[in-house]
Amino acid sequence: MLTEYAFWFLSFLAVFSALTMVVTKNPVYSVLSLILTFFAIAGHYFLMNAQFLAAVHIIVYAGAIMVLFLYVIMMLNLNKFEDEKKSLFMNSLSVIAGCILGFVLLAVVKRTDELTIVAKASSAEVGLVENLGNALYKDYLLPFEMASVLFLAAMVGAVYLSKKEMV
Amino acid sequence: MEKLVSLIPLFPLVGFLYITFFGKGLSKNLIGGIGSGAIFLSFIVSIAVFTTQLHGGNPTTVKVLDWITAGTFDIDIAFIVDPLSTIYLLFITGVGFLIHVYSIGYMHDDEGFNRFIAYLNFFVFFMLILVLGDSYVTMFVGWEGVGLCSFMLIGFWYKDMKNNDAAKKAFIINRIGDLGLIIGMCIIFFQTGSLKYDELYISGSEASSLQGWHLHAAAIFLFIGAMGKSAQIPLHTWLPDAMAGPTPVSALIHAATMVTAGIYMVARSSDLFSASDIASDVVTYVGILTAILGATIALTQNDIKKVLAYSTVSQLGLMFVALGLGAYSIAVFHVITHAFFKALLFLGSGSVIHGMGGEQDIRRMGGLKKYMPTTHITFLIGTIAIAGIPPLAGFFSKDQIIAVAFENNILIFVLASLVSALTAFYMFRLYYLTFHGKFRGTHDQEHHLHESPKVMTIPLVVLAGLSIVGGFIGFPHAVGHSVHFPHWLDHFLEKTVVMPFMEADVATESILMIVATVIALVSTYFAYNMYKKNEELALEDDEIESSTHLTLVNKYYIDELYDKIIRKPVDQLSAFIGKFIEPNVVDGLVKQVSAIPQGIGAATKLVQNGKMVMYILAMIIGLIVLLITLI
Amino acid sequence: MDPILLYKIILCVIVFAVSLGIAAYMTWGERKIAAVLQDRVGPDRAGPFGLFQPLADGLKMFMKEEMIPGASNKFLFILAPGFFMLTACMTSVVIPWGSGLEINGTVYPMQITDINIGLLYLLGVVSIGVYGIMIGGWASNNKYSLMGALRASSQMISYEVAMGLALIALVMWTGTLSLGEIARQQDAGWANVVYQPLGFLIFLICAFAETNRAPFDLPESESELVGGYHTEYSSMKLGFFLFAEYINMFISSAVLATLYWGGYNFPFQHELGLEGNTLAIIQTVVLFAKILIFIFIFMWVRWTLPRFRYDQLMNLGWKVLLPLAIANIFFTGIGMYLFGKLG
Amino acid sequence: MMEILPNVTINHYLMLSVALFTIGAFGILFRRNAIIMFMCVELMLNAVNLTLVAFSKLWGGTDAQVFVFFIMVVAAAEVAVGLAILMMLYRNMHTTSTDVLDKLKW
Repeated sequence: MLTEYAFWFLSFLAVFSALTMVVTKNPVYSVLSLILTFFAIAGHYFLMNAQFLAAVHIIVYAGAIMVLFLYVIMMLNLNKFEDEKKSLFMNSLSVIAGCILGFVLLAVVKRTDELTIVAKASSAEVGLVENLGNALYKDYLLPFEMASVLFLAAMVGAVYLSKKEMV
Repeated sequence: MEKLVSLIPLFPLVGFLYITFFGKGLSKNLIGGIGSGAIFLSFIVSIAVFTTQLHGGNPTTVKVLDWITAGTFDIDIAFIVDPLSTIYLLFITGVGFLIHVYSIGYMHDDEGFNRFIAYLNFFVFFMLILVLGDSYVTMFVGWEGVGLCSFMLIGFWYKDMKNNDAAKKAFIINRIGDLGLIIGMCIIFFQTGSLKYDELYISGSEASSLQGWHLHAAAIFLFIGAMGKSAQIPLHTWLPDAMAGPTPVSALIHAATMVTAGIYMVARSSDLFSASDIASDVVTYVGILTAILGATIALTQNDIKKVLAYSTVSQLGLMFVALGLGAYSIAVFHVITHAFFKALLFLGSGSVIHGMGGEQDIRRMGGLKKYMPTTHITFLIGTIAIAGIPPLAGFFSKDQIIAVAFENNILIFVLASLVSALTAFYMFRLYYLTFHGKFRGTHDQEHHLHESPKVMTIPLVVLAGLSIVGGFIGFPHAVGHSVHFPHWLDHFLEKTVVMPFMEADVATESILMIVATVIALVSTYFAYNMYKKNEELALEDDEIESSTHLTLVNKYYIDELYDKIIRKPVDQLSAFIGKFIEPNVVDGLVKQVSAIPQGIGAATKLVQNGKMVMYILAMIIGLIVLLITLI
Repeated sequence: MDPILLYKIILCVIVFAVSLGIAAYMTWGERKIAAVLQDRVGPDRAGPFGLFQPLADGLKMFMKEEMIPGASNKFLFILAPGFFMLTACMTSVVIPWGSGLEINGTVYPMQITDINIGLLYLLGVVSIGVYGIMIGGWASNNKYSLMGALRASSQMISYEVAMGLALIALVMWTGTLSLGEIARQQDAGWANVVYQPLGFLIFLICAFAETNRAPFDLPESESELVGGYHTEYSSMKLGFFLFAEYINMFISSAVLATLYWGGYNFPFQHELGLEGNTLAIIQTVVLFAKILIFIFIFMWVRWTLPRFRYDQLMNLGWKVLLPLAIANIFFTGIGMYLFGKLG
Repeated sequence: MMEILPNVTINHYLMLSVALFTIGAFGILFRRNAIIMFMCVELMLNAVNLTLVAFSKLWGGTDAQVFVFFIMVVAAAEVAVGLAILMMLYRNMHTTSTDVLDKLKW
């Protein structure tokens, strides 16, 4: 019972704050709404017994990525996003495309009803650090190493880009 | 003993490399010693190898390395040891050594001394490869190598543009001949599948499987190669210009050795040429034409080296006459004697130029015999030898060529006799104008006149001695029977080259000898009469009125002719192409090609308008389409 | 009601109350220690030894006029100190305060929750703690506040990295992310500081930086930025910021004590022959003694060392502590190999 | 049958994910500010992550969670570089609007 209520609450929170993020004119509100969405998603992870992912999700997204966004917004002193002028044509086109995308996605999800998948008696152990660690460092060692190289490259790139002397 | 043969080209190569890389800072005498010492060692080994052949050793091939193996095409770096190659070895290393020694004195004050000696060693190395190679391919390596060295040595004083032009001219004209040689080699290879002498001419009879027009074409194309290297009409124009190089170079490369490579190649292919009557006729007529042309031009030249150069052209022509008539051994005989006396004459002229302080015009000389006695004597010996006055070397070899001509073709005989007469005349003209009369140069030059140092005169003396006795290796029957030494060279070369069919009796031979001697003596008298007695001088260029004379002075206008019929049209053609075809046809095509991607780019540019919404819209639409097709 | 739930609620309240109480008396302690170090008397008017001073201060905070700058973003301006306070208090749920209380035959752990990713939770909460400062600084619409906020956020992000890496070495050694488990492991053997001296040092320095304490109190360096991110704050909102900082200090000390100094364990605890609840209470007292020692160190350092310059701070974080932390991981790996602790 | 939580099936999670994804897509389509578009991309990535975790719960395997982990890694790297680029752009152009930033070179 409790988990069901939690699901509906978190889902509502996620969708609501996501909408706020898109709609609001104030960039800081956007960022904060998105952080709220991330918390809601982290809560979903907790519900699904993926505690490790939930913690990492908070640390990475809320603790690092969104701080960077906020930081950049503060550095650039963007108190309000400048008014965006858009053509009516592009707007209507966007609306149509977005709506179709939503409907098509829903249609895709509906199709899953026809599938007869029996959920595995999944153990609560899956999301534990130990199991994930084993998967990560045994089966996915090479991608893991490559991800570290990617990080290094991204770090070098970011440092180089933000050098003051560059014009 | 044959195994030692690979040492022969090794010594000059080592000498070249040593002088090039370690020669800096060594004294000039030491460098000269190393250079000529390397050749001398080769000479010693050559003698040893030659002795084995002399004592009836069989022709052998000494393999050094595998070189090219591609399918049926199999070429080794291998050296052939047989009478023809060993006799060439002897005079290349022998004369080469003397010229090296001479160079030490002649080039002593030149800043490029090291380079000069190194190049000379390098040249000898390639010449030996050329002679020793057991196949056309190996020979071709040497052939190109000597061409390269010739190029470098003609342009040795590279600061003067004239010398560079001469070097380029020699190189380019040689390339034309080389193309012929390559085509000939290709024909032989595609028809027989081999380029090795011993496989091609194994039986000593006809070329294994070459027949019909292939045979003639192969022989003629090979001869075109020889024409380039041995300066035959119409590819002779480079040789007189090549006199721009230092005089020892003229002596070694452009008189004694390299230019006779053509003779060597034809003699080596004697089976081929004797089987092709057409090719032989071509060789004969080209040879006699060249001989006459060279001799007539030599009559009017005033540059001491130019006279000798045209004389060389003429003598080479005579050798080809012998080749064309099938007398391969006699051609080789003349090559050897010619090497002796022409090297002697060139070195003598070098000595004169040395003494005159660089002056080469004989109109500025005269009366040098009292200043340069050794040079005078040796030069006189050389002149007598080339003029064909017995018993010096030139007489025997030239006489035999004339004899062969007499037996085969009266026309050729008459022309050859004429060449012989002209030779005697222009050589004595040169001799008298240079050494007799009174000195016509400036006072400074007279003051400067001196005999050359020992290091230069000793080679002259040695070569003079060889010019005197060199003819004895090929006594004609008429003389030879009495000394039990007839036609030694012919017999020696029997194993390698095809022997002429000669059945002249002793009487005819004797008469011919007497006729030849008389002709030479009469010519000499004319020359004496004109230039010694009357002291008739050559005219300055602008005083000449006779059109015949003018034609001769201008070398039959052949250079101008080439300029008109080859260079000008090519220039005009390229100007035409550059002006019309290039901008319209080629550029037009390129522009058309570039227009296509430009058009595509102009069309697709509209999609890449930088509006991110457009991109995202396109992505989302693509996603929708993808999902719709999937569900 | 479920007795466990009831127990947890009671424990929550106790921990919250104790945190606040300790934080309140830390202000008094700080003043007294500063006075001792500077050879002064310190607060002595309110009550004996000035012991009622914190109460008086709190009362003053509540009574003061509340000022909200006109150009500020009011919602965020009010939200920020609350959020900061919230994250400060959230950390205490994973700290084990004692081995376990026996009530009516059931043993209740003296820890609000022992989640198996306790350390990650700790890091996560610390990492979002920066939002309170940033939002507060930005919402004030004041350049000193903004500069203070930017400094604070970059300082905290920078030191979080080294802190996390120091913790990773500890996790490698102990093999668990649960704080309760870490505390239990130190029951029988040595305290972790014996195995992780370098890690402890790095963690200590990072804790100074994370709590914005001297010598890393650049975000509020009054000589440059007036008051840093809370320049515009007054009355109880300012009190929240200051209070949260003391709570942070208290929690940091608790974490340090738990992770590296044996937590509630003390030497020879099993040889004393004490049983059950008596032992648990003594353990709690011992833990608080350790925490107080660390709090004293915090204050001692503050009144002893001068403030760093900003570039020195960054250099220390990225060029000294980070490489050291990585080296520490490396040495820990070697040590585990030598002690046979690898799988 | 396809429940992964009591009374919550996989479809619930997919619906939620679709909702978040579509909101993100709308955001990108309608907003012109590069920073907010960036955040919308993050939102879409998270929608995908959510389905992955849900399926991981359904199937009881770790692979999907590892995948989520890598997506986080890539997102972090992307943000680091992307924001650096945005900072540079702002420094030179004084705007983060994609309406203005539509050329490869200035």
